[in-house]
Amino acid sequence: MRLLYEKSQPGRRASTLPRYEGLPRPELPDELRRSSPPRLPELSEPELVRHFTELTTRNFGIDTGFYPLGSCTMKYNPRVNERVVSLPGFRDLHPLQEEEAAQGALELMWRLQEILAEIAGLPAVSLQPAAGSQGELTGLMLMRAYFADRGEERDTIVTADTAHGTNPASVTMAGYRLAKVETDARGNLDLAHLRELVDERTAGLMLTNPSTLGLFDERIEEVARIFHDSGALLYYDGANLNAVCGISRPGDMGFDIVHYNLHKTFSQPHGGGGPGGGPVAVRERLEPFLPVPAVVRDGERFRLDYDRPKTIGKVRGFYGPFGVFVRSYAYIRAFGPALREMSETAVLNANYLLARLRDAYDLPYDRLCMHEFVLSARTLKREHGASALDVAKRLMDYGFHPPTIYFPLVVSEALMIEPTETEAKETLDAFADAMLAIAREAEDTPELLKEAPHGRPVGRLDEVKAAKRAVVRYGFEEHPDLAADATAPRALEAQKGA
Amino acid sequence: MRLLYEKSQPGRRASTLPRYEGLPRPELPDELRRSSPPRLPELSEPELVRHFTELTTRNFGIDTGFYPLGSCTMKYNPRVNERVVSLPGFRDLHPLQEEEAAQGALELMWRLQEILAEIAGLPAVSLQPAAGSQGELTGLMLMRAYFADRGEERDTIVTADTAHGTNPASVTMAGYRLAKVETDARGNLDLAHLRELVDERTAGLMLTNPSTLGLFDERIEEVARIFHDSGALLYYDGANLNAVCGISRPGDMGFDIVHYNLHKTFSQPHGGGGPGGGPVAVRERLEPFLPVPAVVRDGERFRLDYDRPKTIGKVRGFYGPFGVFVRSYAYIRAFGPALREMSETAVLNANYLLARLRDAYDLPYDRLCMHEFVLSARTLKREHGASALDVAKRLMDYGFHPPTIYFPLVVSEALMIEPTETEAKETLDAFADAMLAIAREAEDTPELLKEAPHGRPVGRLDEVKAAKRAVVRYGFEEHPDLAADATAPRALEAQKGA
Amino acid sequence: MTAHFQSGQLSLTDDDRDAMLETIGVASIDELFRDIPAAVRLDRPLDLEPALSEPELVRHLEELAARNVDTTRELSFLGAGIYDHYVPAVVDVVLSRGEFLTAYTPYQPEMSQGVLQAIFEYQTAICELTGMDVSNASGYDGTTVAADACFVAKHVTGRDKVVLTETLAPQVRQVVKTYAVGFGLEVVEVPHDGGTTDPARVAEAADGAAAVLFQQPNFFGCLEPAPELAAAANEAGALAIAHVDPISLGVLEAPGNYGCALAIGEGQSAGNHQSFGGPHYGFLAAKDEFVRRLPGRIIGETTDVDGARGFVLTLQTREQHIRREKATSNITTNQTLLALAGLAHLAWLGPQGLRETGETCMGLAAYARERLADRVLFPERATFKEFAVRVGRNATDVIRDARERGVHPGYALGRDYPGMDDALLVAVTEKRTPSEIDRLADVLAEVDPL
Amino acid sequence: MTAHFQSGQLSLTDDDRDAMLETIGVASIDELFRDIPAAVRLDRPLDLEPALSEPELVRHLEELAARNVDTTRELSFLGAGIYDHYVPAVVDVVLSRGEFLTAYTPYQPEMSQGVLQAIFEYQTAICELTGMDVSNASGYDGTTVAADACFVAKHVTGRDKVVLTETLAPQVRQVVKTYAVGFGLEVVEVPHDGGTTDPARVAEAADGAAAVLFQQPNFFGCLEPAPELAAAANEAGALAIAHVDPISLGVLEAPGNYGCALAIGEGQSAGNHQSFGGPHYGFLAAKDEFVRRLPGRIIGETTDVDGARGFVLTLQTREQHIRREKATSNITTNQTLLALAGLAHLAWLGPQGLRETGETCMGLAAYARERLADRVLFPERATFKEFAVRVGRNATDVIRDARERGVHPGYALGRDYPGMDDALLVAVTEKRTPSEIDRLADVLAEVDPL
Ligand SMILES: Cc1ncc(COP(=O)(O)O)c(C=O)c1O
Ligand SMILES: Cc1ncc(COP(=O)(O)O)c(C=O)c1O
Repeated sequence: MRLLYEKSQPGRRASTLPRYEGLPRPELPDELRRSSPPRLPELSEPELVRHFTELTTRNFGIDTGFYPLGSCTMKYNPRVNERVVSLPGFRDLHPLQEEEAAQGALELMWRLQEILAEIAGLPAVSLQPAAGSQGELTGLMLMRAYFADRGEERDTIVTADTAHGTNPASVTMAGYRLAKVETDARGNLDLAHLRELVDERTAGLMLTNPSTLGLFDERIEEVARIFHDSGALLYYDGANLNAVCGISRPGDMGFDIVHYNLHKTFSQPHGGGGPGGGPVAVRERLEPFLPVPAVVRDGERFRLDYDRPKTIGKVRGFYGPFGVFVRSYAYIRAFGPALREMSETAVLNANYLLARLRDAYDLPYDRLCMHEFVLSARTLKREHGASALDVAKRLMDYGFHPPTIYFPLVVSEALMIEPTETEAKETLDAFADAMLAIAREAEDTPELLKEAPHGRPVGRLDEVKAAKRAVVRYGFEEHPDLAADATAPRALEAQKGA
Repeated sequence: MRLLYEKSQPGRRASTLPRYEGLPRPELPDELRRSSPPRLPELSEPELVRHFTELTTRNFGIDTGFYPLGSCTMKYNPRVNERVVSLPGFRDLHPLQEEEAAQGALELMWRLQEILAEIAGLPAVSLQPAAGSQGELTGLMLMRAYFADRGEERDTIVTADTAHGTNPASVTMAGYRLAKVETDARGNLDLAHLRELVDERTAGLMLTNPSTLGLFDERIEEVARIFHDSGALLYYDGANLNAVCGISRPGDMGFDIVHYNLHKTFSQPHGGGGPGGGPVAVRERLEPFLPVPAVVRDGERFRLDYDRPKTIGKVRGFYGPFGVFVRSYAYIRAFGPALREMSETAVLNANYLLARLRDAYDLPYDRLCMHEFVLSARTLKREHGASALDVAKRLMDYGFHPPTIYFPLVVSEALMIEPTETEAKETLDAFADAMLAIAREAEDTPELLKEAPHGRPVGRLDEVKAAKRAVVRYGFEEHPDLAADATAPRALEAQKGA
Repeated sequence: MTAHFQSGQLSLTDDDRDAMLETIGVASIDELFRDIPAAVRLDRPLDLEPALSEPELVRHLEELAARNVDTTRELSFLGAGIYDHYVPAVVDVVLSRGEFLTAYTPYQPEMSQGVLQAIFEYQTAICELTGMDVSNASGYDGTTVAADACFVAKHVTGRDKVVLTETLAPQVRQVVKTYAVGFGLEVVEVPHDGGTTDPARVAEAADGAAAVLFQQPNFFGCLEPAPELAAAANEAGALAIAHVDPISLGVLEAPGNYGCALAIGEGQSAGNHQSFGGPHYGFLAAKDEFVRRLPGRIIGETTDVDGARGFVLTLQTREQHIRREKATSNITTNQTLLALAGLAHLAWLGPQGLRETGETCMGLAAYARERLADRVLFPERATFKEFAVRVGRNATDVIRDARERGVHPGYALGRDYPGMDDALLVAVTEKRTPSEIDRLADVLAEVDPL
Repeated sequence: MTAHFQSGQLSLTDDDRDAMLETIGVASIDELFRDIPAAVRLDRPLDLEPALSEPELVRHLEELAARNVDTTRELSFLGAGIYDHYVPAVVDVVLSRGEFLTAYTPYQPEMSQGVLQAIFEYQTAICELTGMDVSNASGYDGTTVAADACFVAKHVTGRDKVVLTETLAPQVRQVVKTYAVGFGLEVVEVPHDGGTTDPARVAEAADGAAAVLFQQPNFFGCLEPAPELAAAANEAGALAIAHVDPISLGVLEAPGNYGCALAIGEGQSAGNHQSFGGPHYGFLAAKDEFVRRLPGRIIGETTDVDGARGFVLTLQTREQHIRREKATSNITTNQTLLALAGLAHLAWLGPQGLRETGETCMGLAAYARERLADRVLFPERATFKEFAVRVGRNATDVIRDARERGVHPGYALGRDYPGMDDALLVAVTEKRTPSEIDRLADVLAEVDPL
């Protein structure tokens, strides 16, 4: 399919714009005036609409089919949320509108703060962070400010070897040192190792619970004790909160700071990469450090409170991704206390799939899972040369989006499967049937896997070439011809998903 | 793809609804109470959204690609019109709202009336008819009422042999007799024949001009004279108005009644079959007979006027398809007087395509065309057995929607091609290239045409079986298995399109 | 070259135009119009207001829209044929996808399986709702399907009279009368007795009639003795035709189960916004024996080369494009997209949701009847979601005064029924709440003390 | 079995649940949670308000929305970073199609060519606008990309100080300062002189700095001597980083053409509704040499088995999921959909439309400056679409009084700049009209006579 730029014709345009006669025409100083126009595409509106429509037909979303991308909680995104977020009172509201003329928006944010606090079991919430990873960074900044305020010097954060890549990356960005704790044979944190790692230099732990293995740490109380006893804090990576809403609260598990991924648990559509939302909740003693402004309630009135002298400051513009709040608020209000059933169903669906697949793939940790589980294709790989990557590509031919692969890193040839609560049993069965068929194909006709996918708009793509050539924008007349340098395409057997 | 009903599971549902405690529960008499529930499908909302999304991927619209379905004016439907029609002030307005609380809607309708009158060159407009064919019927009813009022007994309507099927069908529904005038060798009405047909029993003529051959009747003034001289009226089927907006007006051509197809000329999206809009405009002497209500202006105020004692009555509910008016009004306002350029471009595009295709297909009337033109595949058929139907099906493999075929009836193996003004030259060229390639294929590999399409969700479908078996609803447990009775599928070489 | 109009919708550049004219072999665009006689050409620009750019256009339409008081801005009990039911968000999927929105009638089935299958599903849903065997793909609205049904009846029975109950919506009767002239049908109306129709009167009128049309619930909101009306028609050899509200058919009996030959109705309640009266869809369903006389598109199942299921326009020998003057109707463009919105709404509801919606409407309306008990016009009659009340003076004045207090109390029946100037028709959908009904009662008490 | 919650979003029937539990081999759903220690279980229902059905939900959100005064309901000259530009309707196509809306990050390229190609096109558009060689797929917003850029500069230069001009938007500076703590960066601010920044002062401050960040047009709407500021940075060996408004870049020079290493900005002006401040997108583009230090997703072109073109996430060894603690950033979820809305808007405009939009903004703003000539705060400075005016008393009081007359006159600069309590920042987009500007002038004259 051609690029917009390749369809462009000089003199064509889609836009019509108001023009006013007789306006002053201020002169710009030469050196500030645009010297040559940006080569934006020139198409008519019908061509534009067809272009974008066709692009969408080359993309797969939850609305297209089953999307069990582990750790990403690809649940159905209710359509009604798109309707309410488009109300002009939300969509066309300027963030600097006077507070008395934005009471509805402020109330919505305040209510969302209250709801999130209840779900986490922690009293104070900031909605500001833009995504989970920014929530993490915010959480670490809070730790830093907290310890600075107490005059304590702590420089190390412990993360699990199963942690999502954002955890260590956030640690670095926050200026901390990283320590890594291992996972034991049951999939829990290795307590002995943990005790070795934690000392008075330890600022805190970052943990996902249930972990990225889809397993709840059975000794979470003990874990919390180890950190709290040494004066450190616990950070809860909320990416897996979908497993435990209304069942177990991070605050009750002992965590001091939590981030939520509104685009996972609370159904903000991920839009092919974003937007998301990563609010954080904290214990009382951390509240003074939260970003400004907070939304507070004075009687019947809601207002923005900037009066937090110990605040870490701002982590993004204004008050956070407001449109995301509207959707997530609407989502939660559609469940109310029955959020518990949402989580129960997610866990039921995952365990059902696990039960159907456990014999055909390797199961590194043989426990009931929570909302997701991790299989391994290591036997298929060893015996038939079919890797997790090949299984993933072959699933495309069956009409499914592949699960997350090669993550978490502790499992070789990992297939990380998260069905979510919104899928029907028929869909789970069809997926399980496909996975079983693929395991058989790996034995009988492994080339079917290795040459997959067969039915997508493109065949398997060469990621190595992409990185080597680094063609990251259209080059117009000088655009290189990549087809010319022909090699067998190499897709990376590396993390895809999560 | 399975039907909604085949995906249904007892106990599943998508809807959540308000329930109020403590309301009275009125008892229905037994014989009025539903005895067994309708077997509506039972799906969750995620399943519903996937179902409808998947259905759309099995459908082709203007947004998908080129759609040169002759007589249907498949132009780009501006997206902005979908935005404005969704404004609550239009979308959620009750038709019986008091007039003072519906001034915006009434003004819009009044303005549209004025605009349409100017375009037709006729003073009085009724927006009420729901589509072109209802506009025709309304027009014929107007004639009947007009003559009845004058005490004249006229019982015959003349239509052209090129007329759209709705014309004769409307004649019957209006209780008129039909007379058919032939087309001459240049594609104009045969004047000699016409003079024979027209007498004092003739109520009027129904004519499309340019005709369904895409040709403007060069002697339209003489045609009008023949009818007017005998006291009859002329009805203009506005389906082809896209050719002549701002260039030539039906009223100036001598027509007394005109219908517009808002879903053709004025860009109301056709929605896979409808909705449409078929307003009529008339000369002054016919105005008293128009449907009620009319929208009239009193100074700054707009109101509905029911005071038309000679009215034919109502032809549909309320005031017509209001949402269609919003879109068409918006469409016209985006052009203003430049509607003329719209028509000019439509005619340019058609003539360009004609020039590119005239050597490869038969051209029954060798003239410049207006907004569309009719080719014939009769040589392909005779020499290679490839029919217009086969050409149409093969075009699908090239990614185009076929043109209208087997219409108008005066051209055998007709291919009726209407590109519209919104298409780019590249698109026209790609289509012409495909048509030329298909003409060559018909010689070299005719089976490619006869077995087409090859790349659609289904192969060529058996229309004969469909009519014979008449399975027109899902039969649940008793649903027949049509695959069992296997015959070579027969698609009908009959009118498809227009 | 003259400067061309700037439009985002036209795709030709000046270079394109020049190249194309050259290929055609003409020197100018004007030349393309040489077949149009000079005398019928327009020799001036169209007298229309100047073109609006897209932002200006939106602004202009926003200003017009703002001068309407819609049901999101006013508490409204208006019904009388168009209702403020909740339209679920899944409907937006059907309405917004370009592949549906911008498609024409599915003449070429291989290009149009999506719309074709959806209509087949719609036809099934309508058959299930009405208890019929076959449904067309939609008619224009709830009025024109009534005229269509009369045309069917005329041909089936060979008779030339139709009977309408006076409780059939006034505009439905008006449209039937307009069409009847061309059909050569006499129209007879049967008055109501205390809000509903007396079967004996129908029996009398039905003699020699092609059809009897009645509405359930009727225009006053009252439940007709529908089975008896149908029986009266059938006894006279006339077709019984029920005009029904789709949203009522989870709680009210299906016309197919009480002797009707056809069931028709206005589809707006199911899946369509009010939109100042249109576009909506009319539905028309019938018993099997009438299938070849039905007007409009009908989708049928078939198979392709490989035996795979597919859907096509079928029984086309009924239709104008094949049968021309012998067709069962002149309809071609119908209301497909609105009907598919209806399908989406009905599928969202499911049998359970449809019943609950009906029960909630009935319950809320019953509550409103209680709150307005002193005013109820036909207190003997059972009703569904709508009922008539009497006010102490001209209803249009009461409406004016109530609207000043933010409540639109309903429809002034006097607009259609002489002698009912003091009557209001009050509609209560599942979107209304008990406290809104209380507000209606309060406002009515205020502006029209008994 | 206990009765299950009715949700249209959950797809399991009671029978499904039973069958699944049996397959799993447990007796109840509770048993699935046996690994959760009793002490950390919640032994009560969540204390949340009861579930709302879809109609109730819509109603509730409509009520909240109605308590906001948005720019369709009030004539507004608010800007200060978020602007009421026209968002064309084509953007709705990008935003409403489920295949884009409900997709995750395109990890599996064969499933995601649509989004991948679109981002590639977006990256190209951003490069063209800014005069840069490479753009990422978006950052969170216009503030966080500034912090990102500082992180790049720190690593590239090995220096640990960044210079911000005081005319850089206050919240951008705040966010940089928040991040700087973790980055180990010192932040130095350069005050303005009469509305713009003196290059000499920048030269001084830039000594030993990793980067100099300035904004063009700056927060006061004034045009900075951007080439000179960049030169001052470059001379000191610091990276020049311009924070620019995409909608200005049809008329204002591209940062890549006056010596900047990176160009960043808030994308909202191009393609995003105001949405009370988010979600929007931040863009970040750079010269080639910095490509392997950039944060965030980057899409690259490649080929498939058959040599056909395709697009993939590339240069992933920069990223957290591959490099973990050594990554250039922790970002994963970004703002793709908003960026694609930006692409749609920019493609709709084209080079011509972008220039015209810029000219119209400039022309209207110039007209507003004329109308408010007596009040203009930095009359010497050239401006683009925004400018500061002085009022006779506290600006927040003036805003209150003007709003009572239906006009929001702009942003109270005193909220961020001490000593500017009597200053208003007035933004004029192409959606404003000359007569609206007249109205602003009239209302200001009324509530704040000079
Ligand atoms: C376990 C885990 N932690 C953190 C994140 C980061 O969240 P976000 O993508 O919202 O930045 C993700 C997902 O991407 C995740 O799966
Ligand atoms: C020439 C002609 N006349 C009449 C009609 C009927 O118009 P409508 O489909 O709006 O009823 C059509 C199109 O269908 C047509 O092409």
